Amino acid sequence: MSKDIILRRTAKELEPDSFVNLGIGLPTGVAAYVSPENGIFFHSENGLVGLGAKPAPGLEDPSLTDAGGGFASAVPGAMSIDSNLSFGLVRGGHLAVTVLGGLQVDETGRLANWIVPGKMVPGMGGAMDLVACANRVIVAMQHTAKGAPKIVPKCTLPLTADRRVDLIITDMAVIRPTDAGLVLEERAPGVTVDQIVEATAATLIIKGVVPEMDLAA
Amino acid sequence: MSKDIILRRTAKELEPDSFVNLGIGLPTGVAAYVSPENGIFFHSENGLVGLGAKPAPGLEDPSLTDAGGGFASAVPGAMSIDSNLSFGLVRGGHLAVTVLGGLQVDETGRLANWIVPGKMVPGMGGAMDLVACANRVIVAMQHTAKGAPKIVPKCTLPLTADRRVDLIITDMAVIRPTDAGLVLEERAPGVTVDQIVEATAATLIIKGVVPEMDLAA
Amino acid sequence: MKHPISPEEAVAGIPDGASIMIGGFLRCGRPQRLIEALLASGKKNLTIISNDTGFAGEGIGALISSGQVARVVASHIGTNPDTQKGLIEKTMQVDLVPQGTLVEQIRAKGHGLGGVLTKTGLGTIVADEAEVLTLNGEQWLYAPPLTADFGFVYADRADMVGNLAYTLTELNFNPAIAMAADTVFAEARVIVPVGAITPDDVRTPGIVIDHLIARA
Amino acid sequence: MKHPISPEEAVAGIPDGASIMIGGFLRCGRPQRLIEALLASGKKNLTIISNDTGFAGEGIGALISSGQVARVVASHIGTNPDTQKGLIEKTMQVDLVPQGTLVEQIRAKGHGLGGVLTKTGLGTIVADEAEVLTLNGEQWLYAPPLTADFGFVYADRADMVGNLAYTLTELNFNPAIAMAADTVFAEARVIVPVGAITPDDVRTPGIVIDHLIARA
Repeated sequence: MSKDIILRRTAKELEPDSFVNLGIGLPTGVAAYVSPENGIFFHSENGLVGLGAKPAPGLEDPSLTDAGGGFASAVPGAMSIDSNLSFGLVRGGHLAVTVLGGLQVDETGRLANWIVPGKMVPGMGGAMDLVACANRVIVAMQHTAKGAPKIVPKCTLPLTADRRVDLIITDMAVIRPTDAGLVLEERAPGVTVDQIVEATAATLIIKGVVPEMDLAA
Repeated sequence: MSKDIILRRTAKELEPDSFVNLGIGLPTGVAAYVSPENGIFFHSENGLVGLGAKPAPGLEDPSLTDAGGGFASAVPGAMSIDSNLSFGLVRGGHLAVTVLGGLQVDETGRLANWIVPGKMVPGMGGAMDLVACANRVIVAMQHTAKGAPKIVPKCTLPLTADRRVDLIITDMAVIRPTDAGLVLEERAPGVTVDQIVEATAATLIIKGVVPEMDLAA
Repeated sequence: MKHPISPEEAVAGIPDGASIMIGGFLRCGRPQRLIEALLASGKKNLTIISNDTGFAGEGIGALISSGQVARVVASHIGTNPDTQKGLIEKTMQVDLVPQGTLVEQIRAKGHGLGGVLTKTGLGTIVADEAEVLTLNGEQWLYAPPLTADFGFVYADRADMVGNLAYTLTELNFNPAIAMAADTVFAEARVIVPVGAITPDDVRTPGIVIDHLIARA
Repeated sequence: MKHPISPEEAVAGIPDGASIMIGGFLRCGRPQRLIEALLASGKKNLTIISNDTGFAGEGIGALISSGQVARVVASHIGTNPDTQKGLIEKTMQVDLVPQGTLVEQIRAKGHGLGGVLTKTGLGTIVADEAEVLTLNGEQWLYAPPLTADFGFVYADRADMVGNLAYTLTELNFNPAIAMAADTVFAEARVIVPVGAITPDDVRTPGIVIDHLIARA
């Protein structure tokens, strides 16, 4: 349910005909909330422009996988790319948006999402290229992890990039990092501003009435 | 006739199954002296691995040209390459030999072949990449230009690369640049050592009897 | 999906003084209709970045002859005496760049890299105007990324998404330019339905193409 | 023309301590028969350069589990707890590199370039161990070319010249590795007659491939 809110709200951020990367894990789910007719091409950093839905049973092809290693499909107009072109598209500013999960985001809008030193060391994969170079970075994540706030005054985990992300979308809120700090822009349905402040370790800027997310398709 | 000597002698330098670039102009003619069975692939820096002979009349295709802009053909096993890969192959040390024309070669084996400042300014095209980076550089040229020596003590024209070429093949001689200087290795049929020395402004190192070129196919 | 436009519409938005990267190698793989429209438009003070400047009075050569070009960045102008004359008589700025460096500078821009580190040109007059960096004890010539306001590319096939497939020696500078220029126009031999170019055959993704040129 | 060899013959010449680049992304486009032969050979103290280390006990993961690998250079080891354990407990050297930088470092070697200049990693711990260069007033992280003694690549089709064609997401690191490693072994789904892969479909020229692996 809470995941559904994140995916639904994030899908509304994606513009028709744009080129979008969805990170492994939760962000991948955003694609299911995007109509195929709106012409968005999804980037799969392992080697495809035009990633489609999971293939139906029996149609899996080991030659066509996504960045998580799962079976994938390609939309009409898709293109096979090698890793050099894949990251050329990312670094060269051709990617409109990347949606990534997060471990921490801080008051300056910096994201940490690739390592917990000594504990969880998966490596950065494509995340550093994506966060440093995509035109727009959206962090889509649960507001807290086991009850602990993930939006903190200052990241204690190693940063993914020295770049302010553009938007944070959680199961509780939409928050926009700005020069002045983190602005609380929207509440999830049924969630109060107090509850959000309670679940957030960082200071939030709250201007007037905070509207509820519009989740209509 | 003198051109035929250069081409025939140069062809003998090319090893079977190797990857070879022939410069525009005289060097291009070397290909006609190489048997298709020996498996050499010719590089055309504009975009082909596996350049073949000039197409027969009626078979010209504007989509397939050589670096001089002329109609070309592709051998079986050829590959279309973009200019990035074309020069990646050159710079990356994948090219066994390049054969290029020369305006001047000097006692240190340096080549000048791309500009006569204020007079002839065609640009370096791919020549600088080829001379700087090919595993082996052969200069194939007439020994003199309008009677004036082209093998000189020191190049007065701007250099193509700061690299000693590996062999100089002319209509009069085969000369090998070495640490000690230019070694006269072979004479063209009917040409005397005195005639070569006369036509060369640079000092030549002559050790014992200088044999005649073997031009048998 | 793209809405194909005419070459005339494409060049209409190009201001005097613009920089334009043009794909092709001499006559091969050159976006000829776009070049002709640019010639007819009379746009002036252009900077042309291209492997070569074609032949006198033809293609890019016609733009040189007509005096529309203030600056050329190319690797080879030997086929065009007008460009050579412009360089010698200083009526035009002509920057000669080694071919492998030039196309890699274009790629660097398109791929978001900070430039090119090459051995090519070291110890020559090319290095006199460049920065030479010593990295891990080795010398490299540094060439910065090359930018352009517009890019003209030619492909064998395009689909309505803007995906491009090339054939034989028509590739040359086209894929690099398609990634690098700010606004890219793609002229193709044919426009085919989406899906008619397989994912493996596409070499330039439609998402980097701004406008497709309609069939003649 | 190549004379195809078996995977066992291919790995026989690899000494203990060798560095090997391996193409593929998790299970996709991975030269599985070469990896299995390397596992069976028992070669030790290997350096493996690859996007990832696969899954525990499978493919590259099996090489990790067997203790044959002394050093890993990869962008993502999240699918293999053994590699993560090796890093945390310092039983293995594991160098984590951003994916785009890693594949570009491999390309730099194969293309004779002096390294990579990227924004990726600036202001992170990746920059602590790298050189940061200021060029024309802008900061770039410098990553040197990556070399390896051997390269294992996978392709969909090979011809007897060694030309390779890839399909879908099997490309990944394979074309870059084919250009970069000193000795390259190519394993393909099928080997087809020369000419059966059109010039436009070849992505890796046979001249950079040292040995083709014979059909199973």
